[in-house]
Amino acid sequence: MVQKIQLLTPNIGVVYSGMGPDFRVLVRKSRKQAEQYHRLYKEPIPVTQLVREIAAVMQEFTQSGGVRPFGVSLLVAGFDDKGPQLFQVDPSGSYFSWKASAMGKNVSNAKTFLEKRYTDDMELDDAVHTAILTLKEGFEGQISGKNIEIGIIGSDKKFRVLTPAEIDDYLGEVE
Amino acid sequence: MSKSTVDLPPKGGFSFDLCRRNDMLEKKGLKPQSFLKTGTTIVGLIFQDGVILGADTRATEGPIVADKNCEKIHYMAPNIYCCGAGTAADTEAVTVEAFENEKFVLYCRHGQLTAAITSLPYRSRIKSCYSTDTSEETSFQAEFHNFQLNYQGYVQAALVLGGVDVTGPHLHTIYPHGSTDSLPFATMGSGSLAAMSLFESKYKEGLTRDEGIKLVVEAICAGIFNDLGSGSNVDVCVITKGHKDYLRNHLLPNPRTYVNPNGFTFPKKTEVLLTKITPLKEKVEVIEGGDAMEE
Amino acid sequence: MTKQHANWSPYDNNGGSCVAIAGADYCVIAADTRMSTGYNILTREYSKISKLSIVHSALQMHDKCVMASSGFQADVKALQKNLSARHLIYQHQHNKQMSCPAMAQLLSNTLYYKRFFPYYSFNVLGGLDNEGKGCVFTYDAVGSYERVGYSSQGSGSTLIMPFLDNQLKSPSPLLLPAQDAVTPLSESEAVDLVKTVFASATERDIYTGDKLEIVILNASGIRREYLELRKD
Amino acid sequence: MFRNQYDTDVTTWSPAGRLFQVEYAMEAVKQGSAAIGLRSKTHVVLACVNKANSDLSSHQKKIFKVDDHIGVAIAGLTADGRVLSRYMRSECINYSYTYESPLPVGRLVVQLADKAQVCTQRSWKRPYGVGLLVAGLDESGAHLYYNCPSGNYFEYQAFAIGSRSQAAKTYLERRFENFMGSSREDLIKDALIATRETLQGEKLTSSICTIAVVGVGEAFHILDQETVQQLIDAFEIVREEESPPAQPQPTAEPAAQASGADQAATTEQGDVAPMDI
Amino acid sequence: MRLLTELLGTPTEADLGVKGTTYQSQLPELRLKEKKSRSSLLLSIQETSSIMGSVAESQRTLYPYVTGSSVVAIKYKDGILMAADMGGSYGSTLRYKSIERLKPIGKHSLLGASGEISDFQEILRYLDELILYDNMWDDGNSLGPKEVHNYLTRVMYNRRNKFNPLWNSLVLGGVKNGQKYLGMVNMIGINFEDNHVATGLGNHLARPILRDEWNENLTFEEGVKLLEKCMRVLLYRDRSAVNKIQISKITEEGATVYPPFSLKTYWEFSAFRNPAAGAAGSW
Amino acid sequence: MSIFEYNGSALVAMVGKNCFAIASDRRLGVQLQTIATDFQRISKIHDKLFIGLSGLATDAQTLYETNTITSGYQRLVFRHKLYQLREERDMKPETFASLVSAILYEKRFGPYFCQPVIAGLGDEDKPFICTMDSIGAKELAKDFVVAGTASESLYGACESMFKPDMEADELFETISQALLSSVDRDCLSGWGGHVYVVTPTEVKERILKGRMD
Repeated sequence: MVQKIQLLTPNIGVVYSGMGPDFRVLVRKSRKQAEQYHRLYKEPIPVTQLVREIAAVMQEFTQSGGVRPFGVSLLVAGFDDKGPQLFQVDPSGSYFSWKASAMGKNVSNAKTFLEKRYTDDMELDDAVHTAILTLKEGFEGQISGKNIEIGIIGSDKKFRVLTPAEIDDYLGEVE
Repeated sequence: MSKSTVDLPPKGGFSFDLCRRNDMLEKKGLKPQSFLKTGTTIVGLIFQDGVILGADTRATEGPIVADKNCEKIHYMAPNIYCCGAGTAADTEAVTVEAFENEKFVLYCRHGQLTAAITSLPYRSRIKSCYSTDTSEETSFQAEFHNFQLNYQGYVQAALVLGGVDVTGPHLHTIYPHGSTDSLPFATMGSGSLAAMSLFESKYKEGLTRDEGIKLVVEAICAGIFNDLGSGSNVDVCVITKGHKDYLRNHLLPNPRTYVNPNGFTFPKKTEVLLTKITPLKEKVEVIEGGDAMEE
Repeated sequence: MTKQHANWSPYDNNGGSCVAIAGADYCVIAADTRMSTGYNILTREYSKISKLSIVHSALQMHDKCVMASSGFQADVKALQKNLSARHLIYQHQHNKQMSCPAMAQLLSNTLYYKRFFPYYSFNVLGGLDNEGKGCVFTYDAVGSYERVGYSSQGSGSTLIMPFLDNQLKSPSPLLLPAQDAVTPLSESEAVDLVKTVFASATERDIYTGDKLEIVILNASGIRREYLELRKD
Repeated sequence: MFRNQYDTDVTTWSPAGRLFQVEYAMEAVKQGSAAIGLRSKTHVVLACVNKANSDLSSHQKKIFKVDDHIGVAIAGLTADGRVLSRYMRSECINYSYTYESPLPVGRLVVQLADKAQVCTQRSWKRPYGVGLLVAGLDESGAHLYYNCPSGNYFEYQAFAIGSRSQAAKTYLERRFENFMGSSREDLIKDALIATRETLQGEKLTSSICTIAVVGVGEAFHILDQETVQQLIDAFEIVREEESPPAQPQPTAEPAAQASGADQAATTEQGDVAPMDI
Repeated sequence: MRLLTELLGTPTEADLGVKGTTYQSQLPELRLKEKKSRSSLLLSIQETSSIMGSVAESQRTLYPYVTGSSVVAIKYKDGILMAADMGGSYGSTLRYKSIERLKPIGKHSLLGASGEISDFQEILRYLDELILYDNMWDDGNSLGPKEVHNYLTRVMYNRRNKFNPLWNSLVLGGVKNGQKYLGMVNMIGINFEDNHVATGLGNHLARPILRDEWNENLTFEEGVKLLEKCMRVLLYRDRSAVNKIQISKITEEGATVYPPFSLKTYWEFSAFRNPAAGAAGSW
Repeated sequence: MSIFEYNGSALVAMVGKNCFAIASDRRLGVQLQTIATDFQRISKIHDKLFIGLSGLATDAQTLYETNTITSGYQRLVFRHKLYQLREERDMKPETFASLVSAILYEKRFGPYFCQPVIAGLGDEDKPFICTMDSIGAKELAKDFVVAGTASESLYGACESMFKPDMEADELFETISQALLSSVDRDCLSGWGGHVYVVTPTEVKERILKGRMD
C-alpha cells in the first residue's frame, strides 16, 4: 500500500496532491535537508525552515535548464517551538501559511467548507471530524479507513499517521 | 545545480583545506595536537529480557579530567543505544551519523528496526558517513586516501552497540578499524580489561534485570576505580523489548571528599581598570497581522 | 612482551602531587599516596614523604626536615636512600641532625651530580630552620632550588599552584631587603588549605588521589594526618 | 721494651712461631685506658675510662656509635679505632641500603676481624693497634664481641680491655653468671663498678667515664654526663663494702682467650701512661 | 672503607652497599661481566638511542625472548599465596609449557616472576648465592622477605642504571617472625608493597578482582579460590596464558609449591555457538 | 612546542545564578615575545551569547572574523547572521555550540588550531557554557569551563574557588581571581584580563589590571 502522508522529521508530516513520483523525490530531498539541519545545529529543523527549503528546491526546478517543474502541491504540517503550523507549497516554489487548507480536485468546495467550519479553539477530535467531513464533500464512493489517510500532530510534537482502525472509529463518530 | 551567490555551507563531508598548512607546521617541528579523549570504560551485556549498557562519565585530555560528568551512552534509535570510546569528537560524530542513517530507514519502515540494521557493518557505515554527496566527491576520495596513510585507524572510535529488535537482544562491539563482533558481554575503552575481569568471573546466561544492572555497575566501577582514564559516575541503559530505561548517573561513587568548612576569602581584591555596562533591551515581539499571508 | 619493547625506557612517571607550606613556627608537607603507571594504579598506599632516615630505624628519624617527592618511584627511592645514608653519616660525624637548609643544599648537590642521567624526581623539602621558622625548598629534577614560602610539585602542581598563589601570595623574592617568605596562616588554616587544594587537584588530575598524607612539623615535634581522597 | 731479630716485619715468623709485630700491637691495646662491656639477654652496656693526656687537654672519645643497633668501645690507638669504627659504620649503611635491615652484629665483627687479619699478613701494612668491644643487638639477641689486632674475635658475656682492665675483669668474672637476667639498670651499675675497679682508688666521677647502652627498643646511645653522675651517686653508698682491686691474675682470664697469640700478653705493665693519643 | 670515601667525596648513589662489601662475589655487578657472553639474548646496541652509544661495543637484552605471563599473589590469614601459569612464550608462540615461575627463596621467602625466563633464572642464581652466603654464617640471623625484596630492588635498579635491565617483574612474598610481607619490583626498579599484587596483564585483569574481594582474614581455601578466579580470567583474556597452573603458599612453617593443575573453563554461552548469527546479511 | 602554545591564551567561563561570566587574558605573543597587550579573544555573537577562541590567533580570527565574506561560510559571525536572517531569531547558545562543533569537525583531519569557549543565556535566561577541543568535541559543564595554555592552572584555580549559585558581583570576583592567579603561573598568557559578566538585564565588561610580564 502506498502511503500518501509521509513524515519528514518526527514532528513534521507532509501530504501532496499531484504526481506521486515527484512527491517521493521531494520527500527524499526534504528529509535530507532536515537531517543536515539537525547535524549542524543538533536541534530539530523548524517547520518554516523546512518549508522554505522545499520551496527553494521547487523554485529551482522552475528556472533550471533541462528540468521540468514538480507536478505536486504539498501540505506540510508540523509542531515546533512556535506552535502548530500548516503550510502549502506550490509547484511554483511559493508557499503559504494556513490555518486550514485543502488542495486537489475539489479544492474550492473544500476550502469553502473549511472556512465555514474552522474555529481557532478547535480540539483535536473536532479537527479530525472536520477534516473527514471536508474529504467527504465530493468523495467518490464510500469513505472508509482503507481509502483515506489522516496524519495528526499535537503538542507532543510527534507526527503520526492514524491506522485504518483509528480512522474507522473517527468515521463512526462523524456519522 | 547552481550555487547561490554567497558561499553557502557545504552539506557535509570533511574539508581538507587546512591540511597542507598543518602538515607544513608539523614539519617545522611543532608537535601535533592532542584531542579530547573519553578514556572510558564502556560495557554491555545481554540479560534474560534484553541488553544493558553501561559507561563511566570521565573525559580526559592528557592527564587532566576535562569533563567529570559527560555522557557516553548515545541514542541511536528508540531500541538501540551505543557507547563510544576514543576521541570524543569521533565517537560523537560516528554515533550521530550512524543514527541519522538509521532515522531514514526508520521513517521508511515506520519504526520497524531489524537485526540487519543494528549490525550494519561499521566500515560501510563510516563510508556512508563520510561520503555524503558533496560535489567534491572525487577530491575527497583522494584526500581521504592520503589520510588513511597518516591516520591509521583514522577515525578513532570504538563502540559497544546494543539493542533489542524482533529477533531478540543483540550486543556488538565495533573496533576503530571497522571490524565487528557480537557477544553476550562486551567491554571497550581503557578500562575494558578491568571491566572484563568482572564479567569473565561473574557473567552467566539468563541474568535477571537486577542482577544484570548490578553486574554492569560492578564492571563500570572496576573501570572507574582501577583505570585512571575512567572515573566519576556510572551511567546505565537498560533496553528490553519495546522499552528502555536510561539511568543517567545511576551511581555516584565519587563525591568530592573535602570542602573547607570555613570557606576562604580572597586576600586581595581584583583591580579593575575599566568598566563598561551595556543594558540589554527587552526584545520586542512583532505580532503578525492576520492578513499577512494572504495570496 | 614482544619486540615492541625495543624502545625500552629507563624512566617512568608514577605520578602524584606534593605540597609544602611554611609558617612562622610550623611547616606542613603533604602528598597523596597514589602510585600509578600509565592508566594503572599500582598501589593506593605509597607514602611519598621521606623522613630522611634509614628506613628500618624509626628511632632516629629527622624531626626538623622531611622531603616529599613525586616522579619516577625507583629514582625517588634511590634518592631518598642516598640522602638518608648521607644524613646518617652527617649525624655520625657531627653528632647532630642536619639543619633543614643544609639538607636543602645536599639535596641540590645530589640531584645535580646526576645532571646527565637525572633522577626523575620532583621534590619539595620542608622543615624548620635553625631559628625554628618554617622553610620550604623547591627543586627541579637536576637540582636548581629556591627557598620559598610554599610550593607544589608533581603531576597536579600546575593545578595547585595558582590557588596557593592566590591565597598565600608571598612577597616578591626581588624585594630588598629580602622579606620573609613564610605564610601568614595559622597552622590549622594551612592544613585546611592543603586539604582543599588536594581535594581540588584530585577532581581534575587523574594521577592524584586515594589518600592524602599530611606531615606537620612544629616546635613540639612531628605530627601526621590523613584524609581520604577520590579513588577513581 | 725488648727487641729481637724477628720483629722488624709483620710477615716474619719467629722460630717459636710467634708474630712479634702482632703481639706488639696487642700490647698497644693494653696501654689504652680501660674499656668494659657487659650484656644481658636484652641489653649491652659499654663503659670506658676517659684519661686525659695532660691536665690541659681533653680526653679522647672512646665509644662510637656505629648504627642504631651497634656501638663500639675501643682501647689502644684511638686513631686506628676511629678508622675501624668508620669502616663499621659504612658497612652498616651499605647493608641497610641493600637490605633495609640492620646488619647482624656477628657478621660485622667477622668482617672487621678479616680486615684486621689482612694487616697481619702484608709486609707493607701494620696491624691495627686497637682493641674493640663491639656491642650490638640483632634478631639473635644482644651480643658483646671483642676484636683484637691479631684478627681474632671473641664473644663475651662481659669483658674488659685496656690498662688495668684486669681488675675489672676480676670483678666481672665474679658476677657474670647473673648478667643474663640483669635489668638494664643493674647492668649499668655493674659497668660503673667495674670501671671503678680499674681506677685504682681514683674517685669515679661522670667526667672520667663514659657509658653507652644498646638494647631492645633502645637505639645505641651514649648516656649524658648528668645521668651517669646520678647513677654513680645512687650506688656510691655501697662503695665502701667493695674490697680493693685484686692484684693482676693472668690465669684468671677466660678460657676462650687462651689462644696462641696471647702468650706474650701476660706481662702486665702496671703504670704505663695511657696510649690514647 | 673504600666506599665511605667515595660516599664522602662524590655520591655514587646506587653503588652504595654493593661495591664496598668485602664479600664481593655475591654482588650482581660483578657477575654482569660474565653475562655479556650470553649470546642468545643479545643484540647489537647500535639500534638504540645515542645515550647508550658510549657503550656500543657491549651487548644487552633489548627485548625479551622467552617470557612468562602474569603472577598473582595475595596475603592471607597465615601467609602468602601466589599463583602463576607454566607457559613460556617465544613471541606469540607458546614455546614451553612447564616453566616453573614460583620459587622458594631461603626459609622465609617465595619469589614469582614474569617476563624473560632466562633473566629470571639468572636472578635465581644470584639469590641462591645470596641465601647460601646467608646460611653460611649459621648465626641465628637470616634474610627475611623484606631483605630479599630490597636486595632485588637494588639489583633491578642498578641494572636499569646500566641500561641493561633484567627483563622481569618480580613478586616477592614471605613470612618472618609473624610478619607477612608481599612486594613487587619491575625491570626499571619500581617497587612497592601491597596486600595483593599482580604482574603483567594481571595488573589489569586480576587486581580489579582482588581490590573488590580481598580481605585480611582469607583462609587458605578462600585464598586459593580467589587466585583461581583471577587465573581463570587471565586464562580467558591473556593470549599467552596456558591452562597449567601452579599455586604456592608460604607461611611461618615454610614454602610449599603445589603440583600443577588445570582450571575448569566454560565456553558454552549460546552466543559463542553461532557467533555470526547476529551479523546476518551484513556484507 | 605545540602550535596551540604559539600565541598563548587563557579563557574561562563560569556559571552564576541566572548569569554567567566569560573572561580571557589580554596578551598576544609570538612564543615568548609579547606582541600585543590588548588582544581581544572574546567576541560577541549576540547580546547574550559570547564566544572566546583560544589557541592560534590567526585561526581564531579566521574562524570568527566579521569584515570579509570570502569563503565566509567558515566565519561564525557570518553563519550566525545568516541564521538570523533565515529564521528571524537569535541562535540559542546550545544551537550555536552545535554549529561551532560541526564547523570544527568538518576539519577533522586538518583542524583549526583553536579551542572555543562558548557562554550564553538560553531560554528563560538559563546560563549555558561549553568548550570543545579543536575538532569539535563538546564538553558541557554546569560549573565552569576553561581553555588555552593556562588551562591546567585554571582548572586548579576554578576547582578550588568555584561555588554554585553566585550572584553577578561575586561571580566577577571569583572568575577574575581565578584568571589572574592562573595566568601568573603561565608564561604565555597574562597582561591583565578581560571579563564579561552577563545577566538577563545587562552586560558588564571590565578590564582587569594584572602583572605586566
